[in-house]
Amino acid sequence: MLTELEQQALWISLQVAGSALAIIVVPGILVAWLLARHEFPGKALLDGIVHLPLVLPPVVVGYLLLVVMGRRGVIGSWLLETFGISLPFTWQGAALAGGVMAFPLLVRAVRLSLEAVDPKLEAAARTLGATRLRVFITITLPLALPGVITGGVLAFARALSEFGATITFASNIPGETRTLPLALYSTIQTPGMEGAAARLCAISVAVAMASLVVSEWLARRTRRRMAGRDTGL
Amino acid sequence: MLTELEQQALWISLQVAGSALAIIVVPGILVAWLLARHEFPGKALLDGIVHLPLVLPPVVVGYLLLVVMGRRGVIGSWLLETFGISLPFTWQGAALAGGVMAFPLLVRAVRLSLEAVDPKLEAAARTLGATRLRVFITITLPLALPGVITGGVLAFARALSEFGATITFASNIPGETRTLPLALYSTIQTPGMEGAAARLCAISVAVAMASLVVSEWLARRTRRRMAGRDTGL
Amino acid sequence: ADSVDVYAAASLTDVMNALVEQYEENHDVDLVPVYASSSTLARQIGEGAPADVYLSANVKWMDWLQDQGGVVVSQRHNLLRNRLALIAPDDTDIPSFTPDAEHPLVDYLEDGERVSVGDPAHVPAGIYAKQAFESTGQWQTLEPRLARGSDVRAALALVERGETPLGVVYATDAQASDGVKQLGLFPADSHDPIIYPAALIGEHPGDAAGAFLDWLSSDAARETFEQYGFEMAND
Amino acid sequence: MLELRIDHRQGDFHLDVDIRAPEQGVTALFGHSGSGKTSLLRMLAGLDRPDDGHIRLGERTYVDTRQRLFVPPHRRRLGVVFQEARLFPHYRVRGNLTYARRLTGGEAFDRVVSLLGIEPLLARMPDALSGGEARRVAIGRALLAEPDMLLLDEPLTGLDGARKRELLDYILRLTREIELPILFISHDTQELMAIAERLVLLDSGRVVADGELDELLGRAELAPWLGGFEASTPISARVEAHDERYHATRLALDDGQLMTLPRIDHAPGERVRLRIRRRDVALAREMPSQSSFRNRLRATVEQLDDGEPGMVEVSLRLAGQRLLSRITLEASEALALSPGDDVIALIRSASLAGSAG
Amino acid sequence: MLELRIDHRQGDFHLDVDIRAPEQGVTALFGHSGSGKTSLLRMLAGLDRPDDGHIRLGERTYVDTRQRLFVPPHRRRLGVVFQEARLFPHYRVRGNLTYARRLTGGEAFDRVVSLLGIEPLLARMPDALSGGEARRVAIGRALLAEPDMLLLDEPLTGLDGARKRELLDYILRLTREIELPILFISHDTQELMAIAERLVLLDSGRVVADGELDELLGRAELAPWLGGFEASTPISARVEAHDERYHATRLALDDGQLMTLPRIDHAPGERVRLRIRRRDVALAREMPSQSSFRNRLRATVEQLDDGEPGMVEVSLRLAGQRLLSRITLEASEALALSPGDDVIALIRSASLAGSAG
Ligand SMILES: Nc1ncnc2c1ncn2[C@@H]1O[C@H](COP(=O)(O)OP(=O)(O)OP(=O)(O)O)[C@@H](O)[C@H]1O
Ligand SMILES: Nc1ncnc2c1ncn2[C@@H]1O[C@H](COP(=O)(O)OP(=O)(O)OP(=O)(O)O)[C@@H](O)[C@H]1O
Ligand code: MOO
Ligand SMILES: [Mg+2]
Ligand SMILES: [Mg+2]
Repeated sequence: MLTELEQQALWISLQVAGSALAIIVVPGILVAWLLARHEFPGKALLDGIVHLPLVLPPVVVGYLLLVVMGRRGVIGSWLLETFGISLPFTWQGAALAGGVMAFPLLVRAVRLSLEAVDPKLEAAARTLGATRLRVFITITLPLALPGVITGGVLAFARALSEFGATITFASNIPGETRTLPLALYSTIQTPGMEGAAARLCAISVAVAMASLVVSEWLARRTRRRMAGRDTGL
Repeated sequence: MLTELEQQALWISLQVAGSALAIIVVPGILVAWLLARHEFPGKALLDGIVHLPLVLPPVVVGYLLLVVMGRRGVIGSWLLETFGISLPFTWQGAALAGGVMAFPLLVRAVRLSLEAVDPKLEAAARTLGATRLRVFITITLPLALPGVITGGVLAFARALSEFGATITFASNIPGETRTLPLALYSTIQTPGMEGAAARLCAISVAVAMASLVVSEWLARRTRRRMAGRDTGL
Repeated sequence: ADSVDVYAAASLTDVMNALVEQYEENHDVDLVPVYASSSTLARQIGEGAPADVYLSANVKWMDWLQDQGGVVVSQRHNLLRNRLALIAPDDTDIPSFTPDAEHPLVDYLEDGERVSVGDPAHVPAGIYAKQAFESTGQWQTLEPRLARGSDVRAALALVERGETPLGVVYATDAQASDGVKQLGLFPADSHDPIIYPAALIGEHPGDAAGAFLDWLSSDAARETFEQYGFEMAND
Repeated sequence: MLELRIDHRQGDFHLDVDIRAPEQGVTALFGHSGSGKTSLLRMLAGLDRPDDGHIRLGERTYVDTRQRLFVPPHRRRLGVVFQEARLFPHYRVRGNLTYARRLTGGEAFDRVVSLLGIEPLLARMPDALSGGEARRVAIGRALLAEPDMLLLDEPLTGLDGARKRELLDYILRLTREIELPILFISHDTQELMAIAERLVLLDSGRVVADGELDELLGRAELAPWLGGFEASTPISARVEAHDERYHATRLALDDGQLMTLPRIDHAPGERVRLRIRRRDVALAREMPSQSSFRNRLRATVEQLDDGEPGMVEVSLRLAGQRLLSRITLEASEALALSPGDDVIALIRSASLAGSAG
Repeated sequence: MLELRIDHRQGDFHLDVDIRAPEQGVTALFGHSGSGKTSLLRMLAGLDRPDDGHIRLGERTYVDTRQRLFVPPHRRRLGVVFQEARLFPHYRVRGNLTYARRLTGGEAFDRVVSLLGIEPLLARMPDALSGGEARRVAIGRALLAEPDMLLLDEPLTGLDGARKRELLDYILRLTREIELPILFISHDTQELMAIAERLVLLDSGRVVADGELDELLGRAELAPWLGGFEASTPISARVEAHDERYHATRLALDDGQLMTLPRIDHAPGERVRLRIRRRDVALAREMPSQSSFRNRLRATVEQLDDGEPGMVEVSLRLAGQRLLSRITLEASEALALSPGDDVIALIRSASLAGSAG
């Protein structure tokens, strides 16, 4: 049904978006927690940095990534020297680009949900001997789960559709970094390839819908578990 | 301090992102409400359509917009014949593109907050004689305000940074649709213009930060108003 | 004053900005340059974008536009030529050479290093590069070692940043960038001629648009084009 | 007439009731925790739909599952006070009180606010209220909606004694003056004794008994549920005179015997109803001399029943009415009581404070 | 010793207390709604920081603002039952109960669960609980944390009478058997009478009185706050014997006089303390014959005080202890009581149910 190229792009896309989500989920939750429940110097700065990838055109983010994480970049050169790791032109690099672009969406959604958790319950947990950390893990985070799920979907979808930063930082290498959006872009730029473009478009949409359905199902389960009275009104 | 071109791009960006936010905020809240609190046939489909702009590469969305809203498009041709309105290649078109791209972010955040509103309070309001609509306007929506604000910031920031869909659908017309990201693109296309690019980059970031600060302040005000005990824990 | 919308390929951004300024000094006309990739511009014009003049970075998209019903293309002619250049970061150790069949590029690549090009699937500069590699018999070896950028500028950036030791861009790009060194030009016969066609768009193109298009072939314009590294096509 | 026929399942719990109550006065819902009181109230308020059944208040049918009729909560005009306060956290106290937009100011508003003692709180946000303060605001919010019926789910918990009595008085006046019917859920037997005329006794979702409170309290088989009430008997009498010196009121029973109780506010000639707690009625064979008992009433033993272990419930006939006395088995044997005996019922006047209504 | 010295403002409200209570038994916090009870409890639990002051429990200092010392709530080992249930909505009842992870199963767990009658609810989510069920789970959660002290903020509201009594008994046993000190907030005077030894009376954030409950109840100037209590006097006696036939227990006072009350669970020889309500003590000049009074105790009038209008509070000396009786002014004059008179105190055995502790 799918051509080999399509399969390849699909597979890379899933791998890249999945990895992107995996690498940002813990830091994302952590940063969201910091922003939601703590006051510290530099908070506004952190908040700003988190939002950067959202407000800059993706190509610019990709370029900045190249500046920082490229082989001559501050972090990139260190990575290369210390571990022999070079991220540009690799699918890991594409995942990084996707993760960076998706990060603010994840943080925002999680933060929103964390802020909505009733501090009364956290207080009750404290009196039961739970440390701040245990309260966070056992009370705050589970109650914010809908936000984590929403944030996760947004992030996954964003990483899945990421184009500008990816192509700039990780290039468009077939079999390595050519994700669905990159493949789609190539076809759309070629006269007469509208059919192939439509197919790729359909595949992207299908993947996104699937992830959506899964997330809805997860979210519904969480909610149903807690649902009591007054939910059907 | 700013060159004329920068001022122009800044002004267009604000106008476009502001308009984008303005046109999606009411439908966004409405759709979020539908998705959060109602079951109806086609709900999954609506959910999917809302997310489309998030999962497709922006250029593709711009292209689809061109196909649908262009002067030969289904809606575009109708608009042109009936009202003499043509959206592509106008700042209104850029606002449309920004709005479409930002829509899923707005809906997701608002929906998340709506779902977190305690249905017990809605039930109480119903017993006090409030219709569903009044309950939504006086109870649900105000309590979901943090989500509306977050959604608004995300949407505004997304519209502000929108590039792919805009350049494809609205083109890169100076004084009309050349927003900051498009201006940035034009300079970046030119080797040796890194200085100008950096300036535009800085302006984008500054605008985004400013909108962030405003939104944080708004959100904080809402929260502080309701804050009672157990908030400082 | 009349206003003329000039849709120009993104690779013409800097030279066109200079030309617009130059032209507006002596003419009572308002030039509006619109930059995007040739393909985006072609599709937009196809959808009725208010273009008066279209400058494409390759022949293909001008052909495509002419094939579309509903858009009238007139006074089409080849305006400019460009050359394909091999570049390296400006601190490179590699001496200048001509990238022909005698000098396969793999010899200059370490393990894992790549050559950055525009995506040969659709970026015109990439397509020319592919042709050049094919005609010099190194496509098979180089294909898996390419770093494909979304446009020429991206390919250039990768070299500027030292991510790749080699890159293939237009000679004009190589000249404009401070961060790269031009190692050599691909032989002109190793790929299709790099031609920038120009044309008037629309059923009734205004006089001002026609005048501007004519002026682009004038000596005054030629000087500026050449200053930016272009050659006039003159046909 | 309030008619509730409901057959409904939620989880393991099965609510299956058929209740008919007059559309006036206070009807109490009583029963163990988890017996279905709140569930019933929610159906009446329109917050849950019964699987099957109908609900009618007077002319109006709120629910009839057979006819697929369901009046949404906001068109039922019922004032609900929930078990939790459920204040709107984003409105000030004033905004909460006036949410229903019926009484938003003026005399009636001021009266409710001052009765509840919440004037100083009007500009506060609900999260800065104490538990009892929040509860008072919730009561005020329901009252100010000017409902056709009040549904109160343990409304007075968390209030101090004085405030509780004031509110009970006010609620009583509401039912009388504006004939507002009230459904009242409470675990507090004293509260119910003071306010409820009728009682619906629920157990595991079923109605165990339904009727006049006084009548139910007299039924021995209901003791497992109503044992917590300080069982009492209503006695009707006429105000004879007030004794200002002793701050006392004399009542005459129908047979002319006199009773004394602490001063009450009823005019001479008015009939009043006393609730006399069983455990306050002692019995003697002979009229004791020189004791502090002001009330020494001649009565006849009608019946003796076993009560809790070691206790006997004695039914007496007193001036054509029934009076119950609870004495120990030991005392009963010592007095050798048997039906038909004449006895003296000794009731301390001090124990009758607040028993008239 | 529990030491609370707090000076704290929240909004218009100023909490300014200095309390010293023994580190054992039940200390009740009593006061009108909004008097600062919950605020005080929150400081003790570590949920608020006082602007100024210190809090010590035994050896440990929880807060000392001068030394910038603040022990966070999770290291205080206090079991808190909040005014609202505050169950964790995402854990089942079992998960809520075992959240503190101290007692998660075994005998102690089973005992608490069965005492609270929540076995059938263990697998439920909290939102599907009734009001009283949720409250019981909240109490269980605090008990199972095995705290060093219990802080209970109106823990028994919403519970039915029988369950309430069981829980009170259990709490009493906790304080005795494992010497768990308890701070108990309640508006229910009967509850407090049954459980509290000491009482801290708050008004507008200030301590009005602080001492033994019995002592405070005897102080006339506290009547505005404590009027709602059914004033009573504690009497200490020794269990003499049980009478199984009459389901009664005989107690001996120190002077050898005997009393009878419904069967209690104390072994012969044990000393018990009875609370005798003033209004249950009638007086006579002569020993009445043939009455249902099982308790006819010889006592001496010590003092006569005016009580509420029309009432007299009589202090009696009984077997070396003080017993208070409330009679009407009329009765007092009819008996012509004056200090030094010998009288018979008549106390119905039926009225003494549940008075021993
Ligand atoms: N965050 C706050 N801001 C301002 N005032 C507050 C705040 N929280 C509580 N108060 C006020 O402090 C006072 C004491 O409250 P607290 O909750 O301690 O009362 P309480 O004695 O527990 O009353 P209740 O019996 O009604 O629960 C109340 O008048 C209350 O309105
Ligand atoms: N959503 C639900 N799912 C399953 N069972 C429920 C649900 N809601 C309530 N119940 C059960 O229904 C029964 C009746 O609950 P209800 O709230 O009516 O009790 P109640 O009489 O008001 O008790 P209380 O005095 O404790 O408030 C309880 O056993 C409760 O556990
Ligand atoms: O922007 Mo172009 O069409 O790659 O020269
Ligand atoms: Mg209930
Ligand atoms: Mg309180």
